[in-house]
Amino acid sequence: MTAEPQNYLNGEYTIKSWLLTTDHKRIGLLYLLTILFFFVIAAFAAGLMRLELLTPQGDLVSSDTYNKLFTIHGVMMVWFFLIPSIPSVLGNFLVPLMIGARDVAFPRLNLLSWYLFVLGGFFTFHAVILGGVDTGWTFYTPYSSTYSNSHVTEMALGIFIAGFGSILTGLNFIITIQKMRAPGLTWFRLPLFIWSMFATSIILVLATPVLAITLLLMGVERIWGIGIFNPKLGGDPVLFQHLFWFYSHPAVYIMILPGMGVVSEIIPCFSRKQIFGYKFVAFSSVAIAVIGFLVWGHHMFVSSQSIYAGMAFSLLSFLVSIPSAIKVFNWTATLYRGSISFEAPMLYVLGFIGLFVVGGLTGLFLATLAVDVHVHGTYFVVAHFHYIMVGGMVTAFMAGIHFWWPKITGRLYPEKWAQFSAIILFIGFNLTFFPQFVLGYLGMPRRVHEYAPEFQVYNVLSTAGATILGVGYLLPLIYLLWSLKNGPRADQNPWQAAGLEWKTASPPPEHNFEETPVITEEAYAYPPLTSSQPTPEEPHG
Amino acid sequence: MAERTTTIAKQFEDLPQQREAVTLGMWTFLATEVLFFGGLFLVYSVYRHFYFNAFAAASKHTDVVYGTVNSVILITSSLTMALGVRAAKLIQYRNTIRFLLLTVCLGLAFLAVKGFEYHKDITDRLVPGLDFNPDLPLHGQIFFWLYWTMTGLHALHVIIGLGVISTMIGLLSRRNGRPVHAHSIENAGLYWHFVDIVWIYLYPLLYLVGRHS
Amino acid sequence: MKPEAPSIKSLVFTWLILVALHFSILGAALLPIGFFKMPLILTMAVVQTALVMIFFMEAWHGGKLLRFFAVAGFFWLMIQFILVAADYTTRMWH
Amino acid sequence: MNFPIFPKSASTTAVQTDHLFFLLLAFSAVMMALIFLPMFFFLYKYRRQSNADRSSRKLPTEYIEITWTVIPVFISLAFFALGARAYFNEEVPPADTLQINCVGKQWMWKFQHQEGNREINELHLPVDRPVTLTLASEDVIHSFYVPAFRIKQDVVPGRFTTEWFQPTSTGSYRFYCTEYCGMDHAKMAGTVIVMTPADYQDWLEHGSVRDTLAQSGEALFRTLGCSGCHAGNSAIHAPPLEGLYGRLVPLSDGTFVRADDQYLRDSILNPASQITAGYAPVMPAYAGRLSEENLLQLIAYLKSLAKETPPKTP
Repeated sequence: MTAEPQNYLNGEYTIKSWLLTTDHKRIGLLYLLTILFFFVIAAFAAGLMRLELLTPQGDLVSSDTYNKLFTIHGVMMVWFFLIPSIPSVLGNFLVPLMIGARDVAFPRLNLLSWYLFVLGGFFTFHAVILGGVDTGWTFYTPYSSTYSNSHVTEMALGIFIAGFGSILTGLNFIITIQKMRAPGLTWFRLPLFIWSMFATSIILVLATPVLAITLLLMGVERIWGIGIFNPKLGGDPVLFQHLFWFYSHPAVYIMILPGMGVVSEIIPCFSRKQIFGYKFVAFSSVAIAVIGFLVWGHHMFVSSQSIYAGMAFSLLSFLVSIPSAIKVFNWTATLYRGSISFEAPMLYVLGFIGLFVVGGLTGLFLATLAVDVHVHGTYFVVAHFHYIMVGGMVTAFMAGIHFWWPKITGRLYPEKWAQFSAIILFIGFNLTFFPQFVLGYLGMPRRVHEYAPEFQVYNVLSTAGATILGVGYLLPLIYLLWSLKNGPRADQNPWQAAGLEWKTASPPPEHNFEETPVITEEAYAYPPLTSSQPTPEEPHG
Repeated sequence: MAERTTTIAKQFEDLPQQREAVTLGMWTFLATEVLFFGGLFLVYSVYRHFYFNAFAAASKHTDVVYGTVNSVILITSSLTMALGVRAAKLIQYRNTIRFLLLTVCLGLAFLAVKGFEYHKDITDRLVPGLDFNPDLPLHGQIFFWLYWTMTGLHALHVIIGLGVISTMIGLLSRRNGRPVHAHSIENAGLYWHFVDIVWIYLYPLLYLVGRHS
Repeated sequence: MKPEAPSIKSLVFTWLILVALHFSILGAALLPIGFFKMPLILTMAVVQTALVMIFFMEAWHGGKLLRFFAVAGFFWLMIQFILVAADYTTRMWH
Repeated sequence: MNFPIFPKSASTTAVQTDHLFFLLLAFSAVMMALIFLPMFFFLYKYRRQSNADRSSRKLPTEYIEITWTVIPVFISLAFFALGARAYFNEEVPPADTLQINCVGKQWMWKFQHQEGNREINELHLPVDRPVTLTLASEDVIHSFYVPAFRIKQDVVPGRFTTEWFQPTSTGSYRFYCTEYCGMDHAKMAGTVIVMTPADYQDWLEHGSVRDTLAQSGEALFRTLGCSGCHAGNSAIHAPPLEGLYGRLVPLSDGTFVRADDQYLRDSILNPASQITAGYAPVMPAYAGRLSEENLLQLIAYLKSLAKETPPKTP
């Protein structure tokens, strides 16, 4: 083995050096391992649910078990996988590198965030081991606060604690992006990933406290045995929904905005072109973050909320679709007159756009009041948000992991395998979730373990798709692990990409840059493509 | 919250950058606190709108004397905190310690008064769910549920604030310790003033509803 | 942000106004002035908040960015209040 | 296995919802074409191996951006307006509908018709007549959903909600609970049976029914002791209930409130919260002493008194 130059991975090997690290790159990897753990549990729960739904009868698991499975799946996927996925893993790794900083603004706080996340995860996991929770991830009162006989309080405590981790991560990014940029790196020279992380951090910081207080009120009500969401005391259960969705709708944008940031990095790189409409893409992230706070009531169109409030929320929900549409248009326009190659990250990104467009357009169906009355609480909604969160966010996460894998590990992954599994993922995903749109319009309610026989054919299709999707997730896990030892070594910039993170070694040294970089050009300054000659093939695996 | 290093932390270029980052970080944290308490105020407002009369009737059972005394104590402690921060900026560490100690005393006084008040509330049977005073309307329980939750969370913040200030005093009075950055003390001050601001709203909403009739 | 410190006089003066406002609030609460009572009291509370933020917390000394952050939390809270109120005040319309 | 692709459509609401749905589908198809056709074209034409002209071209970026921002805004507004109009129609019931009470509890649906007939997890209705369900919950939030009618409404404990629809063809249609409500949420379902008016009448008459809804309410009114005070000749001064429903009631704090179902509900369960002007707050609270079903029966009785004139109090 040739001697490697000193980098953040090989400085020290002790467990202590990892558990007490304040290096943002190592913390990013700690998050990666942790969320992988929760992803596996949550995916396993999903697998069991899909198996149960093969037949209309509730024959594999009891209704109680099924209810606990979808709660585990929801809670772990939302709070312990999706929300920390791109922000805490890729965000932690990349934000300081992309802005030319030595670390985030508050490195010890960053480590504390991870510990809070792990502690929250511990309580949540412990609640599952004790017997689980059967409220669904939404914890609607009064079921959660009064009627459920499961470990609601402990799971809520876990989410509450992990929430503080989120808040501190968001705070760290906001200050880092505000104050730690390298000389010359003005706002409009920032990579779009940074813009989207900034927008995400605003949501993390301003929405998560409301979740914290909501869960606190619900928990106190449960412990005290009496409370303000309890109709027996004159409380209004719908008020809980207002508070819950004030966080949980913006949380959807926590899940999708970073994915959009990843896409905005990868498309220019594989088209060898400056992104089209930089400022519009940048401001659309901020617009999504802000308008995203104004639309939560569209989860409550049939909740007995005032119909006039429903109309206001419907209008605002239509408006929030505009900035997302602008992004898709600009990504498409970026391809125009580019020099496009189809390595795995690009394939994942193209898959992302396909799935996100379907998810976004079906979002319009749900924003349309009268249609929502029919499809609310059915599989149509399930399909819609999986298209956004799994089709969107997880696909973007895969794209990002592949794109920055050489930077993170210093190794190249096997390209052919990666391309193959990107395609498998796309096919499996569509087969799993597209039939659910049909099921939803047919009227199959969500959160049921048995259903009318006429729905079976679509459920069988969906379960078949889920197995393919499972392969699509398992394959990368295998070949990425394999590449850690056996992949060819990556040089500083295997994709010939623009961006500060590629101007340092792979893996980067502990302090990121040998000397503080000075920035004189815009983001995505790819060399102009003047001739009609194709650019030379790049030397990589 | 603050990186309480006495020199420049390695991730920063210079002291002004560090100071600005730390101050901005504290303000961002306070914004999250605004939304945290804001959720409670929202719940309060909704039920006040629903049960206007019950809230007025229930509020009369709070002890306005304790509440008023505590308000004055907390406002005064904000002054001593501001004076302490001022002294720290002028590098008068002895004065800083004095003012911070005064602030801690006032904070403890606040908690003591709160303790007496809670005791009185319990003997007056104002705890919802536990043998609640039957003279009060049903929805008065919602008022008192919120009263306990809001003042309880506020008191928790007071305790945390006292912990932070005491830590600062400890750091300042270490004989051989390196000097503490003024911005660390400033941040403790910001937190303390925020706790004061929360009380500014709790006081009229909990103690003064329907006082005149 | 300059390392200048505020004068003792201004701090003490702020405190005096705060205490005065505090007793005005108490006084207003004891008066039978009906509908305008709560708005009046809350206005005074907002003035108190502003005084604490400006003179004690020096929110206005830290530049535009700091001012933005100081106000952002309250702004988002306002969004929440307005939209929730949009529900509760219009439920009975039809 | 059968292979349904579209749900049965059996109400006036279903027609308008489906129209909107198809409009949205068509719009989505157009949008997907507008995004994916150029995308595939670019991906093919500008693939790295091709010889396409890649020299940079000055595009009027600002105009392009404004175009694809503003046009979607207007299209969105149009969809919003259509959706909101249809929503208003399906949320606000017309006058003079057939009133049926529906109580959701873990994990069943109970219905009671005006004539007194009761059913569980089954609901018989006449065709072509607007129906309003008054929904109440004994425990947690449920949601009453009939896919063939395209209507859904949450059933919130502590409050009545309503849901109206007009069935347009006879037949059986499934209904579900679509708000997760605990262990047997999946089993909280049943069938709506839409019949011709004659069959419905026939069905009503063949039920083993003693009292109509209002009569059951009147019986409760006596057994619970309400009549002791609220009867015209009572010694205790209590507000008369004849002609009350739908009227504006003056309250002791100077405000007025409309005596609707919700007001009656609140006044029975927790009378102290709204005292009628001129009366002492002496009525005991009935919260926790009445099931939702009984409450609905009492209210039906009070509604039946709406047309009577209150006796002159001495």
